[in-house]
Amino acid sequence: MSETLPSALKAASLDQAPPRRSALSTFLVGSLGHGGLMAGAIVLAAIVLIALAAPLVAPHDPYAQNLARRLIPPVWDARGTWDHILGTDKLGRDYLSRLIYGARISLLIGSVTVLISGTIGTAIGVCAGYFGGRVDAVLSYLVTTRLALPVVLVALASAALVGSSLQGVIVVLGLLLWDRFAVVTRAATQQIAGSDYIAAAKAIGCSTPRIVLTEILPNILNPLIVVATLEMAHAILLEAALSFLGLGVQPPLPSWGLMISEGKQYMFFSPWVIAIPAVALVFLVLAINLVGDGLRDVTAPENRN
Amino acid sequence: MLAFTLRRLVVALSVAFTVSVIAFALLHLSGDLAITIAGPEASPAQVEEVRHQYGLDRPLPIQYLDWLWHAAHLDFGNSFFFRESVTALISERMPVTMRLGAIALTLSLVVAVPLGVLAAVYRGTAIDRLALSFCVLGQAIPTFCLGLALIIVFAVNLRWLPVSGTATWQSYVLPSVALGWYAIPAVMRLSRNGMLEVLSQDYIRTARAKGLSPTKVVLKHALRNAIIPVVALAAVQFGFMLGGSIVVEAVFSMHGIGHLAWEAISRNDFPVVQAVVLILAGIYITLTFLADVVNALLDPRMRVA
Amino acid sequence: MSDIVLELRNVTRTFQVSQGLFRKKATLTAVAGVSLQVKRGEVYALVGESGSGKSTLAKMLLGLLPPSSGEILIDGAPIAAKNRVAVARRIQPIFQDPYSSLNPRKSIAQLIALPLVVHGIGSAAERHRKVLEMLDVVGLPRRLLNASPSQLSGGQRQRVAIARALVMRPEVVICDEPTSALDVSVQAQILNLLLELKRELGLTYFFISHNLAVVEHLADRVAVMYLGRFVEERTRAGLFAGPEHPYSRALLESVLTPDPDLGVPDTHLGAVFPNPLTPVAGCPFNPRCPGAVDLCRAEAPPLVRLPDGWATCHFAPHGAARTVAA
Amino acid sequence: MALLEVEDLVIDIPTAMGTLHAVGGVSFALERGETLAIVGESGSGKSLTSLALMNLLPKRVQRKAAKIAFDGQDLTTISQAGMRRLRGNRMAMIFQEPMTSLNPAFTIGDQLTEALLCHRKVGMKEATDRAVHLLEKVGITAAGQRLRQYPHQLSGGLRQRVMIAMALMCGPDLIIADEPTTALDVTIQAQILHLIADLKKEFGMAVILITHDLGVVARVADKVGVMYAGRLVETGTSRAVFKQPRHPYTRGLLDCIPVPGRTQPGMPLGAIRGQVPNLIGRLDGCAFRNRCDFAGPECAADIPLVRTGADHEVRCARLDATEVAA
Amino acid sequence: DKARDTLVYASDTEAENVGPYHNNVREGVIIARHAFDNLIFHDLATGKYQPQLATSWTWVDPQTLDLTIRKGVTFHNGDPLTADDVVFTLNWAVSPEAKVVTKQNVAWIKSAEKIGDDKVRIHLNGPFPAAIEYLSGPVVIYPQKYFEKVGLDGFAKAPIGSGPYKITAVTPGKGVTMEKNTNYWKDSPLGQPSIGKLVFRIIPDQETQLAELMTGGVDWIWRVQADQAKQLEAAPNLTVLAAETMRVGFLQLDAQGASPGSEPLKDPRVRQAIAYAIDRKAMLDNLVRGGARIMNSACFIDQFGCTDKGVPRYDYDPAKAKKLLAEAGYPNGFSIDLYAYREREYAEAVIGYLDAVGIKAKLNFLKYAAMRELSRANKTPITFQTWGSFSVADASAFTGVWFKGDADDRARDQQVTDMLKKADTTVETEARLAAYAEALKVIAERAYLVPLFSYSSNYAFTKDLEFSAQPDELPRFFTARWK
Ligand SMILES: Nc1ncnc2c1ncn2[C@@H]1O[C@H](COP(=O)(O)OP(=O)(O)OP(=O)(O)O)[C@@H](O)[C@H]1O
Ligand SMILES: Nc1ncnc2c1ncn2[C@@H]1O[C@H](COP(=O)(O)OP(=O)(O)OP(=O)(O)O)[C@@H](O)[C@H]1O
Ligand SMILES: [Mg+2]
Ligand SMILES: [Mg+2]
Repeated sequence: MSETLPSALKAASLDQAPPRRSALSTFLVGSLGHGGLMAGAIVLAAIVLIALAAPLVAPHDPYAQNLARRLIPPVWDARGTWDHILGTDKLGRDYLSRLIYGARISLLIGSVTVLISGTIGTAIGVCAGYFGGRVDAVLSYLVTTRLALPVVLVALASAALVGSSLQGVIVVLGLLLWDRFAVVTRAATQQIAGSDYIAAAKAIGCSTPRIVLTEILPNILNPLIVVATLEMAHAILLEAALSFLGLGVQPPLPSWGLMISEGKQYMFFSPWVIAIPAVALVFLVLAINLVGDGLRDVTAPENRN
Repeated sequence: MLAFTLRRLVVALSVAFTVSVIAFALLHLSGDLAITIAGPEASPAQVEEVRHQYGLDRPLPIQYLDWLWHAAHLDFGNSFFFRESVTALISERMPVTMRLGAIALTLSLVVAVPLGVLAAVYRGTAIDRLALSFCVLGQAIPTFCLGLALIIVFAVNLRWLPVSGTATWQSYVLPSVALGWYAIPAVMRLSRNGMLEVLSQDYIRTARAKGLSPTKVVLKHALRNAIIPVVALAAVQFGFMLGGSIVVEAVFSMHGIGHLAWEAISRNDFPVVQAVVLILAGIYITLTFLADVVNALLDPRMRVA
Repeated sequence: MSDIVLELRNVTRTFQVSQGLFRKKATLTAVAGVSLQVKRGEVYALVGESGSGKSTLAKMLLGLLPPSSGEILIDGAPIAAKNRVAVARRIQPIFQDPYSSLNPRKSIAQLIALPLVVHGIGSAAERHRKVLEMLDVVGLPRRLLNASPSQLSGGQRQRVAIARALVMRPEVVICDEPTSALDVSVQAQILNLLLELKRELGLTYFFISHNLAVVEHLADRVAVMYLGRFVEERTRAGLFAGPEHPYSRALLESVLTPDPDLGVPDTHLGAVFPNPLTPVAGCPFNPRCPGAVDLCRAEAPPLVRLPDGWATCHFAPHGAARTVAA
Repeated sequence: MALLEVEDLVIDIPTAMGTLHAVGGVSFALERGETLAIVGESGSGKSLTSLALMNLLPKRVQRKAAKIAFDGQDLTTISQAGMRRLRGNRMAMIFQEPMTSLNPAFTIGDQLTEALLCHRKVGMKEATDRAVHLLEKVGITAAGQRLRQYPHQLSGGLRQRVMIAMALMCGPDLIIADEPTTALDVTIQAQILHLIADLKKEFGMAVILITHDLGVVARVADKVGVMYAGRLVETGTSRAVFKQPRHPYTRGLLDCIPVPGRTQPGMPLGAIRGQVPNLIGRLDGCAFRNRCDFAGPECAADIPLVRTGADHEVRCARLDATEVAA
Repeated sequence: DKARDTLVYASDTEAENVGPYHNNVREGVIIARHAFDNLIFHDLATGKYQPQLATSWTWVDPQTLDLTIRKGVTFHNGDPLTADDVVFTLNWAVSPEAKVVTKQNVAWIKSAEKIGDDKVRIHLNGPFPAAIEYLSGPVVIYPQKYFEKVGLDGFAKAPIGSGPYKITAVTPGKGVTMEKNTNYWKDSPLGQPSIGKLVFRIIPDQETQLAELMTGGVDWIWRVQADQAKQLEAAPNLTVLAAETMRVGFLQLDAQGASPGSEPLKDPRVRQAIAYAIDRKAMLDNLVRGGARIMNSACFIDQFGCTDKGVPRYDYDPAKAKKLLAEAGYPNGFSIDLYAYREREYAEAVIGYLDAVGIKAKLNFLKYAAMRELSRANKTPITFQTWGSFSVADASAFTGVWFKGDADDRARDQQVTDMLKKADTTVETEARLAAYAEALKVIAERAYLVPLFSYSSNYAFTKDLEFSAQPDELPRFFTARWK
């Protein structure tokens, strides 16, 4: 049945004698003990490394086409060759190389989008949470408005307006995906703004920017990082959806979403064309989500001693 | 309660107003409307005539109010592409999307809520881990990949269900699964977390101390409180689903408003896009408003707020 | 310079409590017309039940909340005229909950040094020296310098909070229930420390508590607060020898000393609970007062002066004889 | 035969860093109509002990006992269903947090009648009548209307009364009250304690009162158990324990609290140095020895409870020394 | 579906308007052929023109054509089809307010008049020998009374014709339903329709079409990708048919440099370089296949007047392309936008080839209508176009659209326009051929567009269906029947 934690526990469990493990080492121990987090982190790290070292690890030029050698199946197929381990696409481009370069694009989209949306969302959330009152009402209404707009549709429409391109997709997604940041940081900030150490900082004479930057921000970092990872996955998936619908990244850039979209026509007879980027995408998103979930578990207050 | 409702109503209306401004801007950012309406071969004089005829030479605020007035009467002008009333186009496609969304939502609630409750009640056991893994995996699979996979397996290979279209109820099964899938993790997590939180509350301990059976504790005392956020989320999810149905409708060639909007975007048919954005936002706003009210009804504490 | 460091003149603080957009906002009077004077070097204690406005008053003294009306003076100068930074150098707080009053992301050294940093006092080395000094003063081992608050016990944390409050050498320390979250054994340590520091540094305490036993041990003067008002202000000895206000009396009776020969006292108080949103006519205490009569329900009680303070009650037993009516 | 007999109750909690021995070998017996108070600092295992009696411990917390017998029934082997029949029926519990211990989604009436409807074959009407009756008993006026109210519409003191009424619904033989007054103001605390004492007399129930307030214990308990680090270090009649405390910890505690009239205002209070030990890992000997002035090498061994009087047992290896000091 | 006597055919594009004069997509042409009648019938088997609605026709002079209209034909709503309807249709189609989408189809007509009970005279704007071909293709006859009653918008929703099938439902975005016209006039050269119901379903996705075909959701699809077509042949319940079509794929270059970023294209050397850069043979062999051919001229090689003799060829030569680029002042290439609307992989292959010579092309993949609009608004530097000439087997149906100064002419080369005008109006066959050859040569020299190849169309349909494909990319379901 449920775990009913005696309310005194929170205080009691804190009230133990030093020396104890530092926050960092508890975090590390927690992380190492968290299977999902570790698995996710390893896969993610691998993908990031491969993406960074793309020119070194990619066996071919991802853009070099050779129509005479199109649609070669991967090496595990009887007709496959070791020259093209994952086969070639419809234009005879090496699929493995495209996949490797595609990782760069997905990660780029994920990280830059999160950077933009995170900045916007955090600014909004912290202001709303800290100042409360009217500011909060206005900013909450902003968030509601944003939530009322259907993301895919607005992203598609904006992409159509600004012209679909890598930069366009990043900017559009960055300007759209800040809502969760705002909601989470707002809640976290509200909680912190009411705590005595903020009152203490004010009583000491700290300026508002100082309070926000040194007292509040570090303390909402955990949820922020968690949201950032999850939103990164979200952004990558959305880009894939936009590319799938034809208004995302444009060819010949090897974005995974685009590769899936292009591979769609071969899904009945050469299913690997679509399966390979789809699996890669699922893996990446899965890894990021695992890391995000894991971080949430590890940094959640009930798990911190 | 009345005051609460009215306050929420004001927020809803102001959000709707903002969305309408955005939708209006969308159309006017898409290019010179007079030229678009007059057609590419029109002479400058003809363009001017169209401009005058459609009132496009008036100041923007006036145009906006005029448009808003018509939009409020569900008159969204004519489609650039079909040269037909947008309202007619949309009302013809709306039932498909609504049906799709409703089935998908029901599906995801039916799966996710019990799963979340079970996971919470059996926290830390295999059931919980299974449910959570299912969640993480679910989130990582892009809707369109899932849709395609469903087509290959259930429509093409097994031939159980139709590939596309909206002819029979069977046509809705696969799309609803693909669409509902997306919401399952969110709903499940929320019911699980809500349930966990409620189960750790003191009043659950009180209920158990009264000698109530575990089922009664969970179903009466816990669920009633845990379900409240799920109600709100269900409404939000329905809004998101209507927005997310673009992808699903595209994959399954269903002629709903998502598909209409997508095609309209690729044809630069912005009156349609605008209307769909506005309608989806309107539905979202209405639903969240209703959810707030229902929440308030469910939670006696909120009635005095 | 007079010996009155802190003075409140008819200070009122109200909150607008929203009850819905179209319903009128209700006015909650958290502090109603409070006047007081704190002398340099004394311990001025404030007792009262939960929600009576003690913390609100403390926040106003700290400059964290502006009063709705009335004046707060430090050394005779209104604090509105000074800015928060200037106030901060002279008045410092110690909060109730040592778990939430320390930023968990900072080290002990950073926490204690923060006031110095904010006010730009000293070089880094000097600040470090001061921090070490403060650790000694509050009796914390130096090895905790780089520890984080989560590694400390409640008592240790409260010491850190005290060190932080005192590092700027303020004149007045506002203690808002500094020991109520602590176990008795730790409470004793902290109370001893506070008394010791007061002696050594010549501090003035504004000490808030709901524990009359603690107040008796610490205070020079005691004010009793009920529903935002002061109902009695006396010297310690006077109050504990003979409380004039029935609420003070009930408070005093409710102190449960560990004496197995005594039973649980019956305070004869009513069970009606005060709601600051719906003020009662007459004496605010009348719904619970065992001796309330019609007069109490009709008229606000007068301020009754006593040799060692004052009380507000129609029937202050000693006051009646020696009153200089308000 | 005693109503409740507990022998060698052990509660272990597996944690990431090792097993936490929260309660180590607690034994006591309770007669009908008797009040046992268990007192100890935060984290000493009081709440877990009480939850263990009701078999309401969180799942991963492990309970072991040589014997837990309630009115002749062995609770260590009883089935879940059998335990449920006892809970709320013959043994009831009052929790510490009146604010959160009531379900906000249901009316007072619903929550009050629930236990009765569950355990007895009674109709709604009958249950409601009893609820009204009990609400009036605990001093709530207009009880009939209160039944339709939701918890958030009541103040803390009222809610705690509702909690008490709820525990009384089935006329239990034993009531376990875990810090029933800690969250309340002192005047209300006195009222509630008074109420419990009255009700106990009226219904002839046995009460286990858990608290950290020595004052409360001294005033209401027949028997006292002092807990430290998961063990009972001293038990006996309230008179024996408070008049002749023998364990250094009990003495330390008693010295810590300021008592109006007894402690000298402004003078240092007695204090227990050091901190509570970490309960994770093996604990040998006296857990208090690192804070004890009398500690000697013999304290590192396992120490039995030593009977020092008719109704007085102490777990100390240096009784000789403490006697001299007394 | 044979059981329900309903042929469901699917295609990916939707006509913005079912009215034959108001769309220029192939799907619209197909519907027009089924629901409307032409005046003259072009028998592809014999290459001869035969009477259809016109029982006979005579050239009065090179600019005047007299026709006798058949009696006894009725529109689907029962109204008789008369000479008045013919006169009305033609005069309306040339009027500016009709806003006919492909002007070329009717631009040769000056006016029509009724010169007898069943006699109609068409006045031409100038000599136009291809007139008969147009009358047997895009020019269909509308019912005057009905059209005047419902207007253009009403007609789009419920069009009425006289053809072998009547349109019963038009659902924008979804498709069109047609039913057999049981009263179809007896002697029609089209023959009598056999299948009871035709359902045109718009399925934008090739794969969905394919899946639907495999699972029996639709009976007939076309434009199946060469790769898939090969695989589909193995399916037991399907027939796959490959045939060359009149459709020609080409790159249209904004030689005027009017679009953003199209400055380099003003230089003919750059345009030639683009032509040299593309390996058309490789594309043909690997991507297109199925009997398609490389095109060197700006028309379909089998059209009357179309020839590649004496026309310069741009065989794959990346080195030369680079050299030309360098000469034009772009040794490092340049970046440019490329627009396309179908066969994305062809466009991508082109981009790959351009990339190899240093031209960084960015693909913009749009719906046809959107792309056409952008192109007509001078916003597309390079467009990957295809043109099926409305199945008109005359070179004018190609060159006339792209080079005669109309909306789709992005070269705007007056000299070329004049040469084509001359060719279009030359009556004498040899002279006409020579005129076209000369114009085509100039077009190719200046490389206004880069012809790539003709298309092959792969049809795939259920084995139950007896269907034969024609090279003009115009499926005729009225001749199809169930086995
Ligand atoms: N920001 C605020 N907005 C609205 N009401 C407030 C606010 N702060 C305090 N109050 C109200 O003012 C009254 C006094 O609160 P205050 O915190 O000063 O009481 P207190 O005496 O410190 O109580 P406690 O002993 O529980 O700390 C309470 O009724 C409280 O609800
Ligand atoms: N669910 C749990 N998980 C881990 N440790 C626990 C749990 N419950 C209790 N503990 C630990 O067991 C010990 C005893 O806890 P308990 O709640 O019984 O103390 P208490 O005496 O009731 O304290 P308080 O006076 O604060 O209520 C504490 O050290 C606490 O940290
Ligand atoms: Mg307070
Ligand atoms: Mg406890």
